[in-house]
Amino acid sequence: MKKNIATISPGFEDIMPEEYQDLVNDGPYGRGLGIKNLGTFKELIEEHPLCAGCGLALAIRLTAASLPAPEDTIIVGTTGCNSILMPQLAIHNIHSLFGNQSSLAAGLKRALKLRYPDKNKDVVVMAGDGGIADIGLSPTLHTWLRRENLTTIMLDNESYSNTGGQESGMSCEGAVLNMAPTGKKFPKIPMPEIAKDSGCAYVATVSVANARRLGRMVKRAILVAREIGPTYLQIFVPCPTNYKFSTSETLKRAKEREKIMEYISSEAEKLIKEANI
Amino acid sequence: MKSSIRMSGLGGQGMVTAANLLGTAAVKDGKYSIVIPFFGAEKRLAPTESYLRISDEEVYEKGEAVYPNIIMVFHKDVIDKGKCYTMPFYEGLQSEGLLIINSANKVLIPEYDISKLRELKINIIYVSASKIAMEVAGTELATNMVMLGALIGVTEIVTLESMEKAITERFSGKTKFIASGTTAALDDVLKKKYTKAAQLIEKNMEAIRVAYTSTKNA
Amino acid sequence: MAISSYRVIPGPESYLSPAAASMGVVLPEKGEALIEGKIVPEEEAIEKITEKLILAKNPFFFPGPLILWAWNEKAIAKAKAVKELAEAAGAKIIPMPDYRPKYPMINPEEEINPNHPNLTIWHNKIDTCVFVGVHCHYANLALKIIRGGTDCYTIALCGQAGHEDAMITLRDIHSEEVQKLTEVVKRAKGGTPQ
Amino acid sequence: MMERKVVDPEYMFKRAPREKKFLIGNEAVAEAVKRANVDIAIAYPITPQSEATHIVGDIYAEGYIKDYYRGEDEFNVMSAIAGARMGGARTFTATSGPGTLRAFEMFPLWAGARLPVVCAFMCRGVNSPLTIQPDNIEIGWLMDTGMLIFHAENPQEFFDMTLQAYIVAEQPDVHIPIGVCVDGFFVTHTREIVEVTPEDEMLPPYDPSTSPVPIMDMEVPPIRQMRDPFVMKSNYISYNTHASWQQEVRAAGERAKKHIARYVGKFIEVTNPDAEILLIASGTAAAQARVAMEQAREKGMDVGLAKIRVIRPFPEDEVRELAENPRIIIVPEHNIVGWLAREIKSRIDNSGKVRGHPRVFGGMTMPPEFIMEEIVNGRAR
Amino acid sequence: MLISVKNEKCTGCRLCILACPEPNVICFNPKKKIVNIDPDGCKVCRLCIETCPEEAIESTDVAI
Repeated sequence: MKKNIATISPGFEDIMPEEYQDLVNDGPYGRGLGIKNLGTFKELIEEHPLCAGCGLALAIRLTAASLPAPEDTIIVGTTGCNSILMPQLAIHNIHSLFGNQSSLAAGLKRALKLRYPDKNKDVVVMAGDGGIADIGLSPTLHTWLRRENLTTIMLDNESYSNTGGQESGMSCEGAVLNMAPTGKKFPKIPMPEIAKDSGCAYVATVSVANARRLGRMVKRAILVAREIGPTYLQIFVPCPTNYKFSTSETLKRAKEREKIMEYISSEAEKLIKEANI
Repeated sequence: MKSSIRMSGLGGQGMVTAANLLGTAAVKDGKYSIVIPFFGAEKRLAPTESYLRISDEEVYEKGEAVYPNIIMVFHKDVIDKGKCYTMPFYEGLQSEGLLIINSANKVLIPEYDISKLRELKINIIYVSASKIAMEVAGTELATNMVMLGALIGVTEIVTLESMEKAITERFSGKTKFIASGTTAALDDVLKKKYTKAAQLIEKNMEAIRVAYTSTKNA
Repeated sequence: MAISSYRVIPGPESYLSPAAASMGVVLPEKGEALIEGKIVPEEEAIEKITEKLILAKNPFFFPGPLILWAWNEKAIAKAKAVKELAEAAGAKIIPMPDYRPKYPMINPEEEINPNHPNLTIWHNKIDTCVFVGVHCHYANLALKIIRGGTDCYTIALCGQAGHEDAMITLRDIHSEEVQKLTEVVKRAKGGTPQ
Repeated sequence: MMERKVVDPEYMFKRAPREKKFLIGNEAVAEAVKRANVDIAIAYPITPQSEATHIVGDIYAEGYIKDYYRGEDEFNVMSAIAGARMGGARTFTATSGPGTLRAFEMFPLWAGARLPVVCAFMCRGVNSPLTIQPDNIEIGWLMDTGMLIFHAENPQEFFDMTLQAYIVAEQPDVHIPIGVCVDGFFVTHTREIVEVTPEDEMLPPYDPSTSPVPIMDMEVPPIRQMRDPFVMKSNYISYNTHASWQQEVRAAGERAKKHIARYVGKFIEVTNPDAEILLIASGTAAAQARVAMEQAREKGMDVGLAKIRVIRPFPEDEVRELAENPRIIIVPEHNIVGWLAREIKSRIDNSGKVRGHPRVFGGMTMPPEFIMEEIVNGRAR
Repeated sequence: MLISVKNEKCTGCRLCILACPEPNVICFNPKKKIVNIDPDGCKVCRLCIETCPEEAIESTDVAI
């Protein structure tokens, strides 16, 4: 289904810049595309200012390509490297403040539910590890505890990259980073376990090096959030800039430390089977 | 005629309800009224006050009745333990004002304070409100009704008819009444005691009438 | 309300020009319009717009997302009407497809962005422009930046309450009103010897 | 739930029949919410706001509001309210003192994001040592967030202004938040006569299509749309955009003046404008000042009163005009900083005549007698 | 520095597309069954080079 807002008004097709014509004629709206189709359609992201070899940029690119209904998805982000890329995303997306992405998304989702009771409007929270596990931990947890129909996707680069490479709650114990000059003193926050205990119907972890599995997990997480309740997906996205490794090593490092985990509640299991994803 | 009333007592004694009932009755009489409770952390038996202004003309003044012309003391602790927002408890009372105290003991007030009250020509009325409440309504929770009855008996500040209407409205369970969480809990205690709202209303009115008659004739 | 002596005229006005609303310029009521900050009857503003468009050396229309995208029938109808008006006025069209701060830069030859509209004005040497179909907030940003940094004459055809920061603004403009304006422009053009 | 009909706002505010009720301020604001055709209400409990949001919950349970929940804290409540507004719903929320401060980062965001949020502020003290009592110091901070501020004197104004706030805030040329402020307890818990409009009449629903910024529902173009892009660090003229954006928020406040005049009425209510001594006050300080003025006039003193109902946009022209005649201007306030006196002094030429006293705070009442002292002292000067 | 595809070595497996952090830079040509790299959007991170199992992508110095 082609959305009207992704259709150029008659008579103005030619005056629109090329990228918009491509987006309309060759974009993924209403086409049910996925990771397997990447490279064959006009992607939802335009050129962005993130670093070369950025794992996070790749994760957003893969996620955007995996959305089951990009024409009816709204992404809520927060301060961080992700918010530098977001303006170039051809999906409604929101940046409000640092750490309030989940509560804002909850209000938004409820508004959309009551304004469009017969339509799926997928609200996806996509934020960094600092945004979700540190400054925004409380609203993240509370949307799970309240069983809000939201998908939370953490882009975990184990640091505050946008502000200059500070230690975050998701950094590994011992990691030497800004603000942890003698090494981080406590282990990585066990977000997947917390998510499971807090009521998420679907919890998964993956790395950016595992594109096809990542794509499937995004689809599952969104579908379960739509029908059942909160879902959580944690994507490991190494940061060459702040962890000071060569840009060509991002995926190698991702693969080395990748932990694949998938928790699916029995209700979600049924749904995923029926949808065959 | 403008009255500024301060009711002092302990949380749970019904100062807030009493003030609301009196204000409601005044409005039913066609007067103007403003009612404000002053509760801190609003726990039972902590000092609680409510303030009430009644006038034939529109009332604007808000907040604590700093200079009242009527003070009603619901509990002796207000006087001898300082469980009161003002110290001494009659601070600000206007000369020739009225003081109604729930106590059978007439020597409750220290001599120094009595002389001050005498200077101000204060009319002091003692009512055994809690005792009467037990006798008439079977519960100390009706103390506030007795105190109201005593006040109306002395001042005729509202009519008994309007008071009865106010009480019916308040306890009939038909309209939701908002004062505080604690008040709502005490409402439930009362409702358990009386199987029917009508019975509760009648007992309350009876408590008022007894006190009204005794102060009216005093 | 005090009548403002502030005039909304082509700039470049200053390093950081004020919002006209903060200088006392008030939006017109229904049936009224604004010319350079003064409230006038709508007809007068239509006449002035016609004059400006005809006398312009290099007029441009900047249609915004509310009409560039076919999100409802009204938008499609208004888009059609705007295109006819631009053609009647002999104006070129540069679209404002969205409002993002585009990375790394826009192509000023083929688009305009509310965050730095002056680039497009300068690049194309535009002396008169018409904003239409832009969300009011973004139109106001752009109009103020244009007044601050360029000498372009700005006209806003607003579907809502109008724009103080434009030199001429009409309010409540939908497809029918645009069509009427087109008729006026056509008539005036016909009467002007080329 | 009873059948209800949508009515014209001006009819509701000016001509609808009114029923007299004896209500506390918190009940009055809930009565307003019931008539405001609210979609979603979200709040976090805090004294003295709680009773209002309890009743709003009851209204939700009865079906008059479509969604309602207790949020996790005020910052996240205000964030959720922003989300709901971005999604095109009409919202209600309320908070008090410390809750206001905890939520504070959201208020400039509401304004900057052009969200027509209506929030009731039941003002209370915020300092240490703790107090839950009335004190409106928070208005002094809210004044510079870009949101509009109404200051209601009593439960009646709280009822009226809350309803009116929706209509003013949602005007397409305004579309910024409005805080309806009252002094905690002095209004929230004070029972007075309140004249309410019929229960079966409600305001027209919010129309998201008139928003000056796109609604985030993927039904409104442009499809590539970010709310609200902080302007990229190194994008040439981006600072100018940011500056222009802030000016636009303030411009929206200026545009609100006409709508406030139409729907809310006078910015300032003046009695005896030509008096030698003019009291200028807002909120309950105005109520106390009115009593003081009457007492003073009974004693033959030439005293007037100007009650400021709208703090933002500040009625500067009117205040400048009012300030010309009186020899002395007395500004009684329910806070220690004297934000209203500060505001008045900064707007007029002859600020030396402004006396920023008396100030009462920390929960204390301002007896009219206290203002009277200031009047007597002022005359002696 | 420029990244380019050796057409003869490319098998069209598309793994490089899944490794590139930049959108719309490596595209698949369905007719020729090979990929193309748009040099304009390329930040030369070399992730595609690392990923390619056929060593079909190389970097070349270009004179500026």
